[in-house]
Amino acid sequence: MTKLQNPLTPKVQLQRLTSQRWVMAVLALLFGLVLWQLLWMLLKLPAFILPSPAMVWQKFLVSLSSGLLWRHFSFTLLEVLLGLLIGSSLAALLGYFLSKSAWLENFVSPYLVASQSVPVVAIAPLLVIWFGPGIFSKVLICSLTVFFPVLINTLVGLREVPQDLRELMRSLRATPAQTLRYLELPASLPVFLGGLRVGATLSVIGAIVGELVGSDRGLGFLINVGRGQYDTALVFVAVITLMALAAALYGLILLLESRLLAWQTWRKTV
Amino acid sequence: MTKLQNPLTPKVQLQRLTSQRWVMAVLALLFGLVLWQLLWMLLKLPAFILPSPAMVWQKFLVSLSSGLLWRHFSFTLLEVLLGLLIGSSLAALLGYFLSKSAWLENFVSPYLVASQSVPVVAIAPLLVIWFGPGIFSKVLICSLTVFFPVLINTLVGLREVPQDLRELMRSLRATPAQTLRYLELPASLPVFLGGLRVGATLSVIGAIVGELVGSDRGLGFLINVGRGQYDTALVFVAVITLMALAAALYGLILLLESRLLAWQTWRKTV
Amino acid sequence: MPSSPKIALEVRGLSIAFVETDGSLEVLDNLSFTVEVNSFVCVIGPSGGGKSTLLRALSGLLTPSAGEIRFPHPSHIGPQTGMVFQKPNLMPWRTLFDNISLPLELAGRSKEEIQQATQEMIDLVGLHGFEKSYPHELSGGMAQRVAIARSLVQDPEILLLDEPFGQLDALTRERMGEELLRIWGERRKTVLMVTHSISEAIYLADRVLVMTRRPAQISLDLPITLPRPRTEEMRYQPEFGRLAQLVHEQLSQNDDAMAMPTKSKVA
Amino acid sequence: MPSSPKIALEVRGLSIAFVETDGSLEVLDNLSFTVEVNSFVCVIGPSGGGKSTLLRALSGLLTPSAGEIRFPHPSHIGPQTGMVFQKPNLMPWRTLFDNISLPLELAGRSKEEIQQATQEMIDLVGLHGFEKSYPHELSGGMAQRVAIARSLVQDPEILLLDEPFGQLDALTRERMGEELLRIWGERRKTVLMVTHSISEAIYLADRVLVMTRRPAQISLDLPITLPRPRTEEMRYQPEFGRLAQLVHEQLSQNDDAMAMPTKSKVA
Amino acid sequence: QASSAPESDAQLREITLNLTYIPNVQFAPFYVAIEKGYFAEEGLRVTLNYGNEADLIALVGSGNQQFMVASGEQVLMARAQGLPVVAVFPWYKDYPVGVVSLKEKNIHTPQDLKGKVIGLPGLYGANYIGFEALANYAGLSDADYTLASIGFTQVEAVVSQTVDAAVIYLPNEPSQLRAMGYEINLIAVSDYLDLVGNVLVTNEETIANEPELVRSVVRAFYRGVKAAAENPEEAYAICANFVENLSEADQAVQQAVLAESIKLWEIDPQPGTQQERWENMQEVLLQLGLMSQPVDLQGAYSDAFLP
Ligand SMILES: Nc1ncnc2c1ncn2[C@@H]1O[C@H](COP(=O)(O)OP(=O)(O)OP(=O)(O)O)[C@@H](O)[C@H]1O
Ligand SMILES: Nc1ncnc2c1ncn2[C@@H]1O[C@H](COP(=O)(O)OP(=O)(O)OP(=O)(O)O)[C@@H](O)[C@H]1O
Ligand SMILES: [Mg+2]
Ligand SMILES: [Mg+2]
Repeated sequence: MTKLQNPLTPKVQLQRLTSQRWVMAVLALLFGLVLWQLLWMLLKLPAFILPSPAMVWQKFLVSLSSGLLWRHFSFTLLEVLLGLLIGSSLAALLGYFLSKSAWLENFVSPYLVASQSVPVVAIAPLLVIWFGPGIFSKVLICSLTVFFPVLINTLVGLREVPQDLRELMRSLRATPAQTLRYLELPASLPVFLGGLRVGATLSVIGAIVGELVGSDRGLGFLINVGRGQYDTALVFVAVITLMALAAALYGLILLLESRLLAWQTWRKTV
Repeated sequence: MTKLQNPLTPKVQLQRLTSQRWVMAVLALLFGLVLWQLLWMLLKLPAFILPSPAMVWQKFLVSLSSGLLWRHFSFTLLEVLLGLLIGSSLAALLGYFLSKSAWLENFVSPYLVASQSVPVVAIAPLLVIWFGPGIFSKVLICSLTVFFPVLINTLVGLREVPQDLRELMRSLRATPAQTLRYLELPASLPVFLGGLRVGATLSVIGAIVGELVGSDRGLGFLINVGRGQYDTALVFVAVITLMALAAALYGLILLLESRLLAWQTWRKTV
Repeated sequence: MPSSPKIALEVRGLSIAFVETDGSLEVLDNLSFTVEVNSFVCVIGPSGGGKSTLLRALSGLLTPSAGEIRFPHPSHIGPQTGMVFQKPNLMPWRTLFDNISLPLELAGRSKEEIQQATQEMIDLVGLHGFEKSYPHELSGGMAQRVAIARSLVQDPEILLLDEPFGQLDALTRERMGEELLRIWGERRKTVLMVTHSISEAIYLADRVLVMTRRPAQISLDLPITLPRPRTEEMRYQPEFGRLAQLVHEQLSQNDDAMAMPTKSKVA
Repeated sequence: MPSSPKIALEVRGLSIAFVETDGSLEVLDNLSFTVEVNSFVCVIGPSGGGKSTLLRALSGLLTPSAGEIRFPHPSHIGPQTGMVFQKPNLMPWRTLFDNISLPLELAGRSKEEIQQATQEMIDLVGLHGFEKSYPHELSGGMAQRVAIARSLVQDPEILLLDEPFGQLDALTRERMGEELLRIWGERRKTVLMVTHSISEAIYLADRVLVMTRRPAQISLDLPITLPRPRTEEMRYQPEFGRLAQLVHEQLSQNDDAMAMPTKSKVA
Repeated sequence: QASSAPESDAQLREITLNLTYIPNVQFAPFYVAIEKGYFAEEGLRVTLNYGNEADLIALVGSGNQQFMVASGEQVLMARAQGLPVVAVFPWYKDYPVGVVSLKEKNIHTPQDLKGKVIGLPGLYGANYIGFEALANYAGLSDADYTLASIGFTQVEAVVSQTVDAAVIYLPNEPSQLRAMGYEINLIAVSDYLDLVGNVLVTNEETIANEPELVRSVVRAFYRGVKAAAENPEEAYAICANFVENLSEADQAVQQAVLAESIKLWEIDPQPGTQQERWENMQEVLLQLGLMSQPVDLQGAYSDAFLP
């Protein structure tokens, strides 16, 4: 048996290529652009409602070179990263403790659910009074948005830790900290990362909502500016930028996932 | 060995009681009320920023007897239920097909992430123009909000289906439909239900956001009315009602969970 | 022994290698053998040698790197194999009863039929009273018996058994062996069974295949000419001892050839 | 044999019953025995009889319904038990190497120490070359050997082994048994091992405990007086046969008492 | 975006002016007054903050903030709920809401709205109140037209003919529609009703404790109003320093928005002229059921600070 190497036929090469995440993402992007251009040409909507890709690209370059886009983008980025970090860490922490105590979970979860269903606008004055009109209240809103999906997936992930392995750890007299590090963390990681995927995407929305409620910086504010000045191309630039931000965060988590969960890949026969 | 029955000492009875979900939830509610009353008395904030529980209760009774609350609540309820149903079914369906094809997932996920990061207010014009100002556009927004967490957890849940059991099903020559029904569905259920928990909670927010953007009915509209008329007690009534709605949905899913995942309970020794 | 040597299973030049980061791990190397219809064949070989890999290839779970597997017997519309995995592979959310009845549900049998056939199997493997227990409430041996019952209940043409009795106590093991022989005798199945017990192999089989270390080949294809039905006494007859000796020697030889088993790779 | 009969493990009036929806399932019933320091005790009994339950209680994973478990030997600061479960119980995200080194990591050993001790164990159980394989890439027997290596690497005072050799081929099984005896002899451990092989029990142990069907009691406590070191020839000596005969009879008797094992419950 | 007077003197008193919506040419008087140092001359350094009207009124009412711009009816409704907010300067002389429709719809008078679908952001806020007041005045009842809550999408809705007409903010949407080349008809509420428009608001506490501060703010602001109205080109240029992206936006539209805004401003405020507008507004609110009881108008606004 010497012919164990897989020959690189064109078909195999194509398969390899399409299994690469970024290749498909780029294809999807191109597809989307073409669709947009077609829509624009067919529907003949006024530019105010649907600008052409070229117009938006133009606006993108202008707002990039004027520093406008970067200024607002960096502000939103900061909010999103802080919010994601704070929200998901707190969620993971709380999730861990809740999973250890059924009565604590039963006591706390009504609050959590309630806190998730309050629209930000309803409590905006209270937020401003308590946390000021600065970046803090936006990061708070963003953290709150991230919090819940990460928390629930932490709880579910920890519950799914195999009982057999818990027994193994106990038979090895592992401390709670060791059990967390060596068993619970890796075992609940797949589900936790799923929560983080949702959380990262929502964090962008959270930051934008915070900015829309009251702010003078960030991509959410830029959307408002564009809408207020009937500059739809600017709105598109802001929206596409935040889409890209969300996609980048998502991609990063997928990358992390494929690194951390490499053990899940099942070896094929040659 | 005859003394195998656990004696019902006061301590045991207390433990049984606190392990009951609703008991703790009621306790949490009471605790929250007391906290609110204390806050109100200590902070001495004007009533239009933080009304007292008694004032809100008064307003609740009034708006209940006038039919105001019920009219708006029932509208929101309809939106939420429709949105949850549609959003989570579509998410489960799409999740299933995406999990079967890596390239499809890679192609579609950029769109999904992008669609999730667009704030509703930014696309509201298009939504309203395309789908009209009626209930449809709100249900759509609600479905979109529910969609993502359910989709991701469907994907993660399906990925976590044990490979050994997949092999078992293949060795039994199960059709894809049978594999879905007998293996994939039950095996991914815990994680899927986690996604549904998040989705149900978010669906309430989704409906409210849809109503805030443009509607003449629903709890979101009621919040707007209350805010517009500086009737903070009414805002609180609406917010608390939607909190209760979210909590009820969440509780329902927990109930479903404890039914469907009863097999996970590990029998204790007597 | 079946009178006309019809072939149930034909393996020709079967090679299987797993992809590894730094090359590939050859597990089976150019394996060829046939199994006659209604015969009972036992496979014996060293741990990590490739027995489970062979069975998984036979039941279509692995794509061979080279060679072919055929089920030439005309009565087989498609390969109707039933498999007992080395692990019990039970569904944790299904009760014992529902785990055993799974193949029947998949085959779309009627409720009554399922109820009856499953209960029969449960009694056969001595698990009456545990119908409603979940897998995590079963002992290791009980779980293994559930897996055996699940493979038998579907009444397949070819039974592939991967160490089905590994976690059973001596008595239960003997009883399960007897039951297997009885079923095989009554319903005339083709059985390919992996076992680690030399005496079990000889007691049950028409033929014993001894496999070498990885990459595995068949080093001995031993027909067991002991008459059927087999009895306990046969275990103490010289012929039985001679056969056991042969297998044991062959295994030791294979073992000596590479005193400490290490991994060999094809880069 | 240890000269002074110090007690490593004392079980007194141990009863264990599981809660069931319709009453409780009594598994162990008023079990009492002691294990002397540095002795090698084998437990043998029917499938589903309660052997694993006993071991899990001894390692503190189950709370007894009644009775007590003590580790009176003063050198034991807390019960330093090492356990091999009936299932391999490997962590799927850890490589073979990392699964074996887990107890050492938990004990906070140094990097070099871990590297050396783990590699030694890997070589001992014949898995050299598979250090970087993940559990799902191992055969059943290989996984079981990993579990054995993991329990040995931590060098515990009391070893609790639940059918550790169940999925190993005859030769590997014998070799692992020899290794266990060697380690036991060298490091002077107390071993309590569940096995289904009568001859293995007699070959390895100082004492064989035979358990009855559920609710389990000890029906025979048989001292094995064969001299050590044990040799292959002893297996064919009349004394060995006599002892095996005794155990076998006891098992059959227990079995006959309740021909088909069914579930009995206390409401 | 903090903006300070040219001479950054440590002696200047820091104050925050809260504007609703977002930076926009409509707020030109503020930008002009800051840029030209009118506030600094009064010893003030101004920070502009933008936010939601309802939130800001709550904050001003609770004493968390001191000054803001609000629509007149908001002041009345807030006072009805016990918020001690007071209007101290009438910035707008007219109510800035109207109904816009495409020319081909032939909607010229309020009566023409009969049987039509009318889009508006929602059943609350200035647009709703302005429209209901107009309909009421024209003798139309709720059954005579259909209201569609469409959020702030009036331009899109009118263009795509999802609605027959839309309730809009006079300076904004019409300018945009005209710039897009549509011929439109416009019914301004102020053509039929004299209602109080945008006003500068503070709270009773500030009036009682710091009347001089109020006077200074009003004085500087009024100078900004006059300067902007007298020289719109200069005002527009100044706006670009405060309104992001203004140089990138459609200049014609934005200049039109400013011009239309100026038309609504009160250039020559006299004591007593406000009285009727406030009374009319109160009547409308009572009729619409947005207020259950009349408030004391003397508390709601004050002529005492007019320059
Ligand atoms: N999915 C896989 N990926 C990589 N290697 C594998 C995989 N499955 C099996 N192997 C390797 O193939 C070899 C043979 O494994 P197999 O399970 O067939 O052995 P076996 O003969 O059944 O052994 P045992 O008696 O211990 O069960 C082993 O070295 C194992 O590491
Ligand atoms: N977690 C549990 N919940 C309920 N019943 C249990 C549980 N664990 C074990 N049992 C029951 O206890 C009995 C004894 O199980 P145990 O695992 O101790 O048997 P065993 O002697 O180890 O058998 P085997 O040789 O088959 O492994 C069985 O009837 C089993 O169903
Ligand atoms: Mg195997
Ligand atoms: Mg056991």
